[in-house]
Amino acid sequence: MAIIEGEPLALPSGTPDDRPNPLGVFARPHNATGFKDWLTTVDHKKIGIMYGAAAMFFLILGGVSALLIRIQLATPNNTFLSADAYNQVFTMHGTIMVFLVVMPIGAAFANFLMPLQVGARDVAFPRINAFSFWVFLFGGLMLNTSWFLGGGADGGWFNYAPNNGIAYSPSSGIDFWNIGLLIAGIGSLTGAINLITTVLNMRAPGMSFMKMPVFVWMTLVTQFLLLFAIPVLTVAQVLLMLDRQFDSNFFNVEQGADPLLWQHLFWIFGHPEVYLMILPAFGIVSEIIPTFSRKPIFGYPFMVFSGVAIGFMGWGVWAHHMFVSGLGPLSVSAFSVATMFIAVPTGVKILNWLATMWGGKLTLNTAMLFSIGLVTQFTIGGLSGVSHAIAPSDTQQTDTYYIVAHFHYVLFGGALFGFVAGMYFWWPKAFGYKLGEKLGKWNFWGMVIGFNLTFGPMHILGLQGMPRRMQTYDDAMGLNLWNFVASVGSFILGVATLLVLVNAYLSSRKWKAAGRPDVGPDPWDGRTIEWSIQSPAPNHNFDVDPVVTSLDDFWHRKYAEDESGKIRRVATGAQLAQPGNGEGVHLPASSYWPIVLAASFPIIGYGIMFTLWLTIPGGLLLVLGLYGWSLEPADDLDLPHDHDDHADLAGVGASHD
Amino acid sequence: MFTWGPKYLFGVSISALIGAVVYGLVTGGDPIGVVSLGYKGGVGDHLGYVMLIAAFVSAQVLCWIMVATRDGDAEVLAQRVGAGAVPPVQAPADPSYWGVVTAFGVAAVVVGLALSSLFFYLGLAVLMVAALMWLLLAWSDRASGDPEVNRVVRDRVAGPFEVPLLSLLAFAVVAIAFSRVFLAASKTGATVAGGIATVIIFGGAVLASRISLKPALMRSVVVLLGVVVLAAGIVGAAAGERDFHHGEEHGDSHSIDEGEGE
Amino acid sequence: MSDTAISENAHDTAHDHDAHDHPQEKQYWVIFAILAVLTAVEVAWSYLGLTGPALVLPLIVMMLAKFFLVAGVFMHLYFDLKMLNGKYFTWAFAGAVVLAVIVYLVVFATFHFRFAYFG
Amino acid sequence: MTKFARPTVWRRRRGPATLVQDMNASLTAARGRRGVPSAAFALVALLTLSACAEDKPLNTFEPRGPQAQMIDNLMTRIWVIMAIVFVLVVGGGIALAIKGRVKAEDFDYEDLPYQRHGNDKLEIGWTIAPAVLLAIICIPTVATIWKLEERNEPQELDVMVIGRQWWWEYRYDVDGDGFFQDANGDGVVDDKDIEWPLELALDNDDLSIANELVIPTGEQIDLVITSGDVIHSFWIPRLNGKRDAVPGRIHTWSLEADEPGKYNGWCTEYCGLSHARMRMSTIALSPADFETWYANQMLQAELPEAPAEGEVASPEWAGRQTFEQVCASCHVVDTPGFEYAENFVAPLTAKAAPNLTHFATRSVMAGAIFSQYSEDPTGRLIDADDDSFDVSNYLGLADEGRFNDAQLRRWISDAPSQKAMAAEDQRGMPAFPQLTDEDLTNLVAYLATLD
Amino acid sequence: MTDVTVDQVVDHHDDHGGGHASSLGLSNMKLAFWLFLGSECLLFGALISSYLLSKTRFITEIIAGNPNVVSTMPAELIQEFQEKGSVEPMFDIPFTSLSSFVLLMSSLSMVLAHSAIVKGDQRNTRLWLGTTAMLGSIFIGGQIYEFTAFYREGLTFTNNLFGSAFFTLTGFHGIHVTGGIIMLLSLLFLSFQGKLNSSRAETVELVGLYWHFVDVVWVLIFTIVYLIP
Ligand code: HEA
Ligand code: HEA
Ligand code: HEC
Ligand code: CUA
Ligand SMILES: [Cu+2]
Repeated sequence: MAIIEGEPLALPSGTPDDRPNPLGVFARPHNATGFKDWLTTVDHKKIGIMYGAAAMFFLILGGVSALLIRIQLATPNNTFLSADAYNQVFTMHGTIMVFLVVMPIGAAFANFLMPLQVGARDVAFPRINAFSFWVFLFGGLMLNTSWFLGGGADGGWFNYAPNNGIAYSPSSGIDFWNIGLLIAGIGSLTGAINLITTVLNMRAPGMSFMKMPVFVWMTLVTQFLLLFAIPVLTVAQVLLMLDRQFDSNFFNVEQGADPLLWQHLFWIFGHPEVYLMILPAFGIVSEIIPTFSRKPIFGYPFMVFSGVAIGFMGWGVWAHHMFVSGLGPLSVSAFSVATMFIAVPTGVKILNWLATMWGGKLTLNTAMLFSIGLVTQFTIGGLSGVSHAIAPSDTQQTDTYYIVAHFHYVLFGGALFGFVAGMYFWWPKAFGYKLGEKLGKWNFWGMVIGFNLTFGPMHILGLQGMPRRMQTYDDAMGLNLWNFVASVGSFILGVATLLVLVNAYLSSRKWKAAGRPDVGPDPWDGRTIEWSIQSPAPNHNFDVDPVVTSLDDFWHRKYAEDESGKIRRVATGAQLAQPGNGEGVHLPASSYWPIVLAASFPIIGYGIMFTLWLTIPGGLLLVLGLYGWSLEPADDLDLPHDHDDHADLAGVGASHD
Repeated sequence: MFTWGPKYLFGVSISALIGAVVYGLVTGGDPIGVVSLGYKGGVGDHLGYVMLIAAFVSAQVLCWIMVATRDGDAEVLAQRVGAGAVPPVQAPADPSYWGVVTAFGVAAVVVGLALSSLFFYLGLAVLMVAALMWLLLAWSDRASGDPEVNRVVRDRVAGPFEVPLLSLLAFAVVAIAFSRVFLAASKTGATVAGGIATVIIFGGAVLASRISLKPALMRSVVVLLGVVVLAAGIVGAAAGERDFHHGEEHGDSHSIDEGEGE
Repeated sequence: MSDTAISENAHDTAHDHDAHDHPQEKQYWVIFAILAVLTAVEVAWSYLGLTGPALVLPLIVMMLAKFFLVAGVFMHLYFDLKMLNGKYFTWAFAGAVVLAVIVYLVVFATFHFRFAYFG
Repeated sequence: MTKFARPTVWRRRRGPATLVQDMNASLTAARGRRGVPSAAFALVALLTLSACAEDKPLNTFEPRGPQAQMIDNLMTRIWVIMAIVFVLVVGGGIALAIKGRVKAEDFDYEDLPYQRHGNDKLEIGWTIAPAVLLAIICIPTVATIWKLEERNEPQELDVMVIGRQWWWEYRYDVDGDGFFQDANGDGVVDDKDIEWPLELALDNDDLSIANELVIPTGEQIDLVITSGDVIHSFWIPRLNGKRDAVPGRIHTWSLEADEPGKYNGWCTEYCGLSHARMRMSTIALSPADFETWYANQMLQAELPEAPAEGEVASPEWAGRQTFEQVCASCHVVDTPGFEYAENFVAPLTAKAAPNLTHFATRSVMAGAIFSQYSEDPTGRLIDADDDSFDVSNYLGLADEGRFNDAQLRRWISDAPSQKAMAAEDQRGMPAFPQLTDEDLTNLVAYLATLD
Repeated sequence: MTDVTVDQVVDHHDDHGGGHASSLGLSNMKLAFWLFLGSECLLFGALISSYLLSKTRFITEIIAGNPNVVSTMPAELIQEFQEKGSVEPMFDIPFTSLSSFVLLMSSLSMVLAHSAIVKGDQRNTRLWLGTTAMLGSIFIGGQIYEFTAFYREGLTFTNNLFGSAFFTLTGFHGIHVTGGIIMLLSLLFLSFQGKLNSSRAETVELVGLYWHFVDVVWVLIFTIVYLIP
């Protein structure tokens, strides 16, 4: 970071006073279409979509590993996976799902949606935004190359010391885990800075804090959590790297080190992490439920402040993952109580969503169903969360399948359901057509049934004493039935999850076959200003900056009270929407350098792991990236500056699907 | 898109690489060593091999810079500047001193071969830098007919390297010089030396900010200061480190050999 | 009902600030003098041969004083926070600082507790 | 609701038959009284109770000692509260969705529902209500946390539990000096007094056994838990919750069993390759039996009789010879007249292998995954439940004929094929391809004498 | 800085009327920089915690006489550690006090540089930038000296917990200072090339923020590591 933030200061280009740069050294790329455009784009919408696509890719990886787990556990004493393979599979499953699926989907929505919702043309630092994505992607890919280079990490997703040390895990799997996530973390950090700056500084005129959509608020909280949580993980990982690669002693018990240091560092990061996985989903359903209940969100200030409160409280509860690590009763009591009280702000949210639905006229389409799915299933996960926040009962439950059930209910039943809801909801804004409702219903019910069939029984398994991370179990333990049920469920769930992608594919085909009919700017009678522009969102977002006068601004423009005090529709969304004419709008040009710069990190990473020689080309590439970055002119000089030339750009958004 | 410059340089670099490999093999290098830059296995005759690899690297770097800058094509540049016409190419206005530096580098390498590897590597570094800068200068000199423009061209390309690297160099020289002085002095001596240096620098700055010195005088003072620091550093380095053993008061020494720690 | 809790006009706050709010050079010198004195006292204190809280507490207090002086004046935090919508950011900032301190104390309580309850 | 309370007589496990009746009763009662919510409530009841319906050796719902009972009592209340919230919120959500739904085509844009923005009183209400509820739960929670930390005076029987990859070592402080190693210290166990790394010193006055912890009933046994390599977690669900075994740290925990029996457990902190095969069991013996067991364990193992001149050596004797050559670099059998190297440390990352002095008095081996007495040819622990509990096994009275030697042979000749281990990295027992069939027979014969 | 901020984009747009002002009245760059520093706080917080824990454990083991630990350093040092019950005998407080003082002083010269550039006073901007960089270099020179001295006395990065933790924490800080110095000197070079006029006062301010931050971290390290060993 220091390099990125610091270095360019020293460089003589790109300053407002010597722009436009007369020498055009390192001209910017200017392809508006094709894959090269995707590689060089700095458009927040495309970057958001790429985050989403990458997450889907990793979801399949994580999902396949989940299914491997379930196959292995379907029957007792199964030998489908060896102990070693099993350990790698569940570690990589957890790691992929958390860091490479849920976090990037959150980033996808934040990137795609947040600038639209605050009425901005792009994020504050578009090139850094692209860099964040690429560095995340390369970190994630590097992590997954471990499968082919000596095996994946085998320490569990929280990788406790000293089991993560070179003595106990001599293969390079954990190095991949460590360095891959370190790299991905750089992306999260730069992304957080970028997005927070955008929310704080680039809101449309009139959009005060209390007029921001709930999703924007949740993005803000999430990114603050990231901003502060990532460095703590970074420190843990750096210490581990120093231990593994450079023989230091941070987790060397023989030298008197305390392995709990790792646990504290990891969970100080880890707990804020779980909230930063759920809050974007909370934000999403806070947009969907009011829209399809045809009512404003119930208790907006409470929604906002409970989100902020969760963000704050999330920092004070990490040791609930360590109730049996031997902290001593005082700490355990303190953390137990603190954890229980997180149920309060979360409960406010749940109940406010219910109250929003109460008395509404509900349109139960797929997006809404998934949202309701989140509300109910997250509650189940939250309640089991509270049951192990009670420390004594956690001594029975921790590290059993009861915990596995808890976190899949909050992560899959909560976060992922919310994200799928969001995909159905904003798909038209991104791609210009709706996802099929019929398949959507199948999608939803398949997922609900598969999900509960998979993870519901895990509550029972856990309470019957099945510890987690078990490669196998014995016949005599009485665990056969529910394990088998869970395995069956997981396949239903897998197929149902795939339907999201199938639906996207089929709907797009149908749409194209029908000659790409216009879905209209406002297909759902939406409430926030992203619905006031064409679908798919034009490259330049807003023709003119929107001026916001109230919460749910767009809705208030469509509806007004008549003389009798009755609320009537005064205009449709299509009537009010901006026509999507980008004339006179100047957009930041694409750039090669984010991806070049990002590519240097994994090379350095491999160098640290295998041979320090490799860090030299990696370092050179890094320097080259920074060099190119700093030399790049602020604008693409090849794009003529006359204002009428930008109409072609506006069409770009529509050309992908 | 690819003008003759990069193509030419690319050719040069590839020949240098092939040359390096062949040379390495011929002079007894290990095949793996030769292709892995000596990571595993020997590379044969070091000097020649390294020179050829250095040529390869610098040609590559320049090649890609030229690709990116479209070979500094004067027409393109002029178009961008909005100038109507391209001034005719002129002979470079200033004599280039990179030749001297290169000669110095070669000398250092030769001396280094005979005396110490430090000189050898220093010489190599100088050679690399000189080669790069010289080529860059030559290239920018034919960018346009206007030496002023040419200088700007050069600066734009070199600046992002030059400025931070020079900064790093300046910083490293000062910091290392100070550390040598401290290391040579006694424990108390180090503190005193540091204190004096601080007082001089900060006091000087305060003075300078209050009174108005002639720029020339200022410059000489700064240069003088630099020379003093450098000289002190060299003297310190030459004096060597003091004896380290814990707690200077107790006589019995317990210094640990360098190797032992690792 | 909801829009009044915190309202702030995004446009009004944008104003040029460099010139007037910031402290003048003289203040910088004063702050520096205070910092220097604090450092001197700190070092002297560490030579008194005290142990336990008598050593640690005053040092921590002085350390924090230095910390906030640098952050507040040299880094213009006091002025910048005031210039932003003062109340909101100041509270958020203060909240974060308090939280950080608590978290910190708790970690250390945790690590040292082991010695106390054993036996 | 009373269905959730634990039966007051908890010492006896409830048979499946009564449970099914209970469940049926609760279901019908629920259906009759409160419709949907009660049905959901009953569903939870069903799921919860179904946990007890079969033999589940690790079930967390079957407390068999005061600590586990304490936890269970606390949990019972929590389940009730959770069930209520569950029914209200999930049921409410579904009900609202069903009630409020309007087909998208039927929706009339001119006829919006009432646009309520919120209701401060309501919202404050449902902020405060859960808070109060939780505050109430906090009280017994915190009380239980502290109660679980209550320990005996240090003089009583203390056992040190050491997690190893991938088995458990138990050391009894026989001489009561507060140490588990040698007798030259004083005072209680404190971080400072534990010598690290914990090595198996042989001039040991104390007792070291593996995999099976034996305790007397009716008495709180204090455990001192640590680890020799990575973090493990000690857990006997029916006696108490778990506590991590962290290398370099000493944690305490207590166990108490009300009745003699076998209480199984499983290492619950992920500890590497064979985490899944690191189980444990605790044997509670009546105080009198415990004394017998203890006295027996304190004896050194006898040496097999040496063959007289010209006689053919007995298999036991031959096995003993092989043992000394091959196995004694890691395993200890404390026998008279045999000198081990001072400060014997096994060449393992864990620094120790199971002490085999009284190997034949244990009913399980190798991280409690195989049963010595199993009739199953695979040796798997098919009799994990207390029904198999046979006191005589532990008192050195076992009928030798029952010894499952097929499994033991497989183990000795190629342990890594029986249990995932990384012997090449000094974690776990290596394979011994060089041992002949005869060697194996001899070794098994010798091991069978170790009672 | 060189990133194409949307501010610039908006600049363009402003020509045609309308467009965003920054909602908070801070530039994006400055806001982002503050956020970055906030995140750095956590980085150093975690590093300092790790140091404190490791050092405490080290001393505990030394006092307990753990042979694995005791054998990692010269007996004489160990003995002093044991006597004092702390790692204090390792440190050279007078010298480190001087270093800390130097760093504080450099903070002053940094603000002076900033106020000079705000006033458009090129000469003093250069003077103070140079002074700041010079003082920073003395600090780093001191750190090189200290590291070498420790190394010679028998404390290395790999030999025990204290060594690992000490070198990691102070090394991280040292790298930050080095980065700061390079930025300062680069500014100085730019100033000589005439590319640093008052319109770039914010650049100087940002480098200044970074510099003060690094100073503030040292304020913490000095007290926590050196004065309260
Ligand atoms: C999206 C992620 C997410 C979320 C939101 C949560 C939310 C919560 N989690 Fe969870 N948790 C995880 C992800 C998450 N968790 C993961 C991944 C792990 C395992 C890590 C690992 O070990 O691998 C874990 C583990 C975990 C543990 C450690 C278990 C163990 O290992 O022993 C604990 C213990 O306290 C806990 C508690 C909680 C609590 C109290 C909440 C609360 O926030 C829940 C609050 C919500 C509700 C309570 C429901 C709604 C409330 C009402 C309707 C109001 C009325 C309610 C009451 C009065 C009770 N979680
Ligand atoms: C967001 C996070 C997330 C998600 C979505 C999931 C999804 C799933 N998880 Fe995951 N899980 C974790 C996070 C997550 N998990 C974490 C953090 C751990 C802890 C790891 C650790 O202990 O270190 C864990 C651990 C974990 C375990 C415990 C392992 C153990 O302790 O030994 C199990 C066991 O069943 C499991 C199962 C599943 C299943 C069946 C799914 C399913 O929902 C997956 C469904 C999705 C798909 C299947 C993908 C889509 C379809 C295809 C890929 C096509 C192929 C499909 C067919 C042909 C049918 N998970
Ligand atoms: C390199 C060390 C090593 C050697 C040599 C070795 N073992 Fe082992 N042995 C172990 C370890 C480690 C275990 C524990 C394995 C586990 O359960 O994970 C073990 C377990 C056992 C057990 C089960 C003990 C119990 O109570 O669980 C038996 C029996 C055994 N070994 C017999 C032998 C015999 C017989 C030999 C010689 C032929 C032998 N061992 C040689 C390391 C060794
Ligand atoms: Cu031991 Cu898991
Ligand atoms: Cu948590």
